[in-house]
Amino acid sequence: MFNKVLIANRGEIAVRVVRACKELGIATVAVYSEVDRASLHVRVADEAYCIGPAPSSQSYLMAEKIIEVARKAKVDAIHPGYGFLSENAEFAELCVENDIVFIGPNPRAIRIMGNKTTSRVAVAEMNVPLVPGMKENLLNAEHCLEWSEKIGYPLMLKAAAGGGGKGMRKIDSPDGLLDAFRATKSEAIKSFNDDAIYMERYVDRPRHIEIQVLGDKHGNMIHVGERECSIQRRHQKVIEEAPSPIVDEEMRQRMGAAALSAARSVNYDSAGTVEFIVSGESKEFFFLEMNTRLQVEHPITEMVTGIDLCKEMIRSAAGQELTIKQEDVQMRGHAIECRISAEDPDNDFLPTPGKIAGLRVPGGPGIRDESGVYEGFEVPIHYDPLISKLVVWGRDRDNAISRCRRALSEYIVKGIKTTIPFHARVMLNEHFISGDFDTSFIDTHFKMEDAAHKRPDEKVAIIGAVIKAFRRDKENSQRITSTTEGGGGVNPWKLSGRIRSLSNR
Amino acid sequence: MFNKVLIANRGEIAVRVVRACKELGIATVAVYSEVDRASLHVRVADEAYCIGPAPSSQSYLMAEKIIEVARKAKVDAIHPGYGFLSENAEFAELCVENDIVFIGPNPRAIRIMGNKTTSRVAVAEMNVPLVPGMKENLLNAEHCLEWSEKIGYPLMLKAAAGGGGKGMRKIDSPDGLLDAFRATKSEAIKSFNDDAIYMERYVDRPRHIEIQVLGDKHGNMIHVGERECSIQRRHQKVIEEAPSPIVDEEMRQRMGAAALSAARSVNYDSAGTVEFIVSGESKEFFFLEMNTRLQVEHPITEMVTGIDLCKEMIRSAAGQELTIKQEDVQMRGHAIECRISAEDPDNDFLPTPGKIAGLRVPGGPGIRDESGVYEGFEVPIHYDPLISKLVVWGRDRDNAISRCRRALSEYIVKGIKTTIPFHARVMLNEHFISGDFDTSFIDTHFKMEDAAHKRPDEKVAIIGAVIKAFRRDKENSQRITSTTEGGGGVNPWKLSGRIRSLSNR
Amino acid sequence: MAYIATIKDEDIRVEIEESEPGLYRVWINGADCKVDFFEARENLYSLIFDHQSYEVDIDEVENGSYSVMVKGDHFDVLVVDEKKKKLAEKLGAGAGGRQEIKSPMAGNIWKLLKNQGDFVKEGEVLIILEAMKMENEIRSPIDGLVTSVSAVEGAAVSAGALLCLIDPTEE
Amino acid sequence: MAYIATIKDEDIRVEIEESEPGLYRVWINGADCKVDFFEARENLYSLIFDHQSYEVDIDEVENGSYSVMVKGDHFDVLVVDEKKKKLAEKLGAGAGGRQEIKSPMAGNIWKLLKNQGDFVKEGEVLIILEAMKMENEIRSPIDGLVTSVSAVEGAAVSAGALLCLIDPTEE
Repeated sequence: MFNKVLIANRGEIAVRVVRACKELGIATVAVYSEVDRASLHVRVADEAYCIGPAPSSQSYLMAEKIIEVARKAKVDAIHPGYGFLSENAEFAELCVENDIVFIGPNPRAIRIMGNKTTSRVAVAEMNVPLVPGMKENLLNAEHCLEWSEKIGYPLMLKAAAGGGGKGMRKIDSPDGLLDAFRATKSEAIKSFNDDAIYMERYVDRPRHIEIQVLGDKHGNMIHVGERECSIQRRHQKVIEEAPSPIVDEEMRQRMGAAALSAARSVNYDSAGTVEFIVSGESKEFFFLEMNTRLQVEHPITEMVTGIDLCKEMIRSAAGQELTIKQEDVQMRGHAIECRISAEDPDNDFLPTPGKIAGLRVPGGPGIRDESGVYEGFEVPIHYDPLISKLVVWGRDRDNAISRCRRALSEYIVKGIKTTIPFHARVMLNEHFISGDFDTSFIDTHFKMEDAAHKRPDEKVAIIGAVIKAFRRDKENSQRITSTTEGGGGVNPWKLSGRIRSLSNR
Repeated sequence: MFNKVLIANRGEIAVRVVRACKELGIATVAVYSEVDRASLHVRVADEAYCIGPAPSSQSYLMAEKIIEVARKAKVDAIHPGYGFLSENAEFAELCVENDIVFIGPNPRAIRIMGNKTTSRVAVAEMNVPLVPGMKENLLNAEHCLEWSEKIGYPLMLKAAAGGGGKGMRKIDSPDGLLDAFRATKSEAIKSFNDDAIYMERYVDRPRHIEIQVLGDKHGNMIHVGERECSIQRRHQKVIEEAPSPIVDEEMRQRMGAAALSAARSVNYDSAGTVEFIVSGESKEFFFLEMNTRLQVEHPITEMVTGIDLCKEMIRSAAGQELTIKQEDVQMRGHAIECRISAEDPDNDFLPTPGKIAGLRVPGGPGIRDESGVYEGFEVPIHYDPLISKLVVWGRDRDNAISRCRRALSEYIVKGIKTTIPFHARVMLNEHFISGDFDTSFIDTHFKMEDAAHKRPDEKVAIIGAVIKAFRRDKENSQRITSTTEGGGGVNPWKLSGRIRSLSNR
Repeated sequence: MAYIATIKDEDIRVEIEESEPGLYRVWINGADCKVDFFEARENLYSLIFDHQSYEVDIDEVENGSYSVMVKGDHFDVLVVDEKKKKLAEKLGAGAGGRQEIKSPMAGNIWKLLKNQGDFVKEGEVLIILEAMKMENEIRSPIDGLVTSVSAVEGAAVSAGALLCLIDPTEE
Repeated sequence: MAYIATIKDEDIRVEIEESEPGLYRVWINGADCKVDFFEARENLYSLIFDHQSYEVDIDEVENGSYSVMVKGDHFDVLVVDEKKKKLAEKLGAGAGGRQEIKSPMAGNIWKLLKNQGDFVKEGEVLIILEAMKMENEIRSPIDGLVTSVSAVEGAAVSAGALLCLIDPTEE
């Protein structure tokens, strides 16, 4: 096992990895940018090195600088977390060249899975289902008509260079096809500077469901169940759960087998995730991509399976064999993760960097707090707004939801606005509760339903505010009195006037 | 199911019950003594009623007063928590008389199990093993000799009215028997005003292991595994774990069957615990007593079985059938509970009531915080010193211990001293780690071993203190300077002298 | 003492007196209630009234303007001493006029889309602010003329910093 | 600047200077280290030196007397300006003398076992204090004469309150 590990990340995931290392008896080295001196990951690690200015391009993305620290601190391995250098094959190779273990898969796996085209080719060879569509690009209008007959309606036109939900268009019937062909092409060149587009089947009521896999360097590989990640806002996951409300054991095994095939196509040898798009109607599933790292949402799988993915990933990187066999993997109960962000849900999710003036984290049964912040911490403007994850376990989905609601009601972050109230409202939403949703839920259904949501405690809010105003006014008038009494030569009238005007600002 | 429940308790257990009710969609009513207005249980409940002055005899033990509030608030049921009125059969009857459900077993079960003699008679009839010994009291020296031959050495002399570890004496050989007989008798009359004593076999290397049972009003009853509670300080449990390091599946089933027999002897119909004394040598187990309430340490059973005991107890009181069958009960992994008290472990566990100036609760995987306090709360002097419970789950005992160590290292309570450092040291103790201990461990072995424990970070402590002193001195001298500059007519020398003397207090 | 609380443009008259330290009698919408008001920690209060227990998070954002959170719902409440309000109304509200565009958060000025002297429409984007890896558009609240721009492209700004001024125009 | 830090009766000389705000150079036991000292919250510090990161909990109990917690271990450190210490030593330590018995915690006086005028032995119980359902014995630190008792049976006392005075006697 390793003696010392460097964590090339910040925030909650760096804290998560430090905790795993501590429990394994491994010393930890944190790296931090100049604005992150006060960050929690620096405080909990055994060692800490400053690696440069705030912008990540000058700090957390500086591969050479991180390797330099790793050599200086004499670490055995580097854990990249997620984001930053985690899916950078060159960085993984640089580690190897410097005799440092990269805690993640082999660089070839990262490289192949990091590219849409190569990954689709690789998994197709293993007979992993892909969304039916073209492998080449559309040449012209005729080509477009020809393929539309093969694929059928509704269909999707997609920019080859697109991503993150941009450069896509759904076509319902032949009527608008050619206009849409031209419009998508022109959009594509505007957005991605590349007018290549292709055609794919439209997946009805699409859900995003992913399978967690775990491999070692001895050729062992298991899958540890699925995660439902369809609750997204602008193509960003915000709430995840395990298991999925629409996946039964039979489907789980089929998806698991497909995920293992996909992973085997690149000799996968670490923790990773195979993402699928699933039709909410037909329950057909299609390969989307593979993430060659620990995911933000890994804790929900840990909660239901009892497997510590982060520790297993470290053990496997150290050359140990997996300690779990496929037949030992059992899901118990239901887990939900709410991503708590420094964003204002009542103001179009505007980022809210700033100082956390007060913090109360929920407790009690079935609650897991994965936080990267603390009371008094100043959330910096330079990095993503995720400040913590609330992970909840319950005996079944209903119990998990009611517990999540209870936990959110205990959660208090003062000083900055967060997405806690947003999550609380989702947990009360009928569609969410019934499990009947797809990836468009938040941006369409929820928004509408949420606007109608009742706010029964207006009276309490008014009374609270009035009492606070009254107390302030009383305190001010007392301050005037006492100052006057003790103030000696000062003219009380003048003073009173001054203080009043202050309190009226 | 109930619409509204009153919780006749305070502190962490009241918060625990409020949480269970919230998750079940039940409204909650808190009661509080005059000093508990600021208590967490008042803040988290939906309603709150003050029931009297600080001493519990005038508030939390006032059965009539609590019933009055229950009627006024129109609750369906009362949950007593543990302590206070939880094992008071008269209170349970009073509830029934007032058409309020008592969330606990039937009053007869409370009454029989609340008395050493009647409980032993009841369970003996069901063939539950008792420590071999006399059922009557010793008449005289001859009687004593006669019984010593039947029981054999080592044996115990015990005051009939004793309890809590007082009025007991171990005898190793016939030599000292008669002297001990007289001494125990005289001690018994002094301590308990009753000189009745009896003889029992001495259980070698005694461990305290208990079985959790769960019953409903339809005659269903299951056991949900054991808890190891041998880590005690002055006969008070301080650390509990599940499963026990010495109980295997076969023994668990035998103990479980004995516990069910004991519970059946009183038609038990709620959550309860059957305590056994177990010989660390022979692994024989003997009935000690039955606690007819939810225990402090119930969360560790919840962590390993996934069963929410508190919710099940409420459901069963509402007349629902148990939702779990015996064959569905499965233990997964290992859980440890550390009782965090407002006591100073470096000063003979002196109570430390006072204000919690700062609080950071551990987070991350496998951690459960069961707290009754918050930052800014003033721990009152009137109640027991338990402020929270740290509950940790791991895949196996080793993982649970290393995780517990990690969690304790994150746990910070400022303003008052707590037992956190004590727990951290137990988690490093060889005997504890090996599982080789009995109920005398803390008061004998650990004390000795702990005294020798190394404190490697003395240098860090010195440097920290010196920097803090330096910063204070610098700040003081700057204050002098700036006051001087802005101070106008004040003589700087005088001022400097005044501030110096303040900072030297 | 009487206050006017304004919530979602509705004015509500609230009378209040302190009966004991921490205990208040409040008249609102004709009803009379006794409120036990306890500051559990800074700006976080435990309220008990009619034996109902609430945790209420109350921040005074500006003088008299409160941001209140009860059970996950957020309320903006403006509280003004009734006498002062009447006085202010007598003096007249003061014209709407010039708009000060302030930064809603700390961040970096990514792009300045409008310059001094530009006419803008209501809802038109003036400035793009970058924070936490996201671009945030700052729009004009009115039709008007940009009379001054203090924001500088690439510079960091704190929350509340003045970015530019817009004077209303009539087309 | 030089300080004498006293820990478990051992005096250690520590020199310190501030190189930049929050950065200190410290000489201790002949070694020289650079310390990055950051107050993460009141009385809780993050120290980084030689790239080692520590969370250190430091409370100033009385002037110059620090209660320090590092990784679960508790240390009592007395820090005195070297010059002041030398001066104090010159003036003589001042006789041990009269003992002020103070309450180690808040609680209720359960029993007064000694009264004014009683002779007591070192270790003898003077007072039993009740707090949190436990009885706590307060013992005499010396052989001596109880010269005054301010504690009253049944009364509540706060932590640090004077309970009684004991003057040393020579048998």
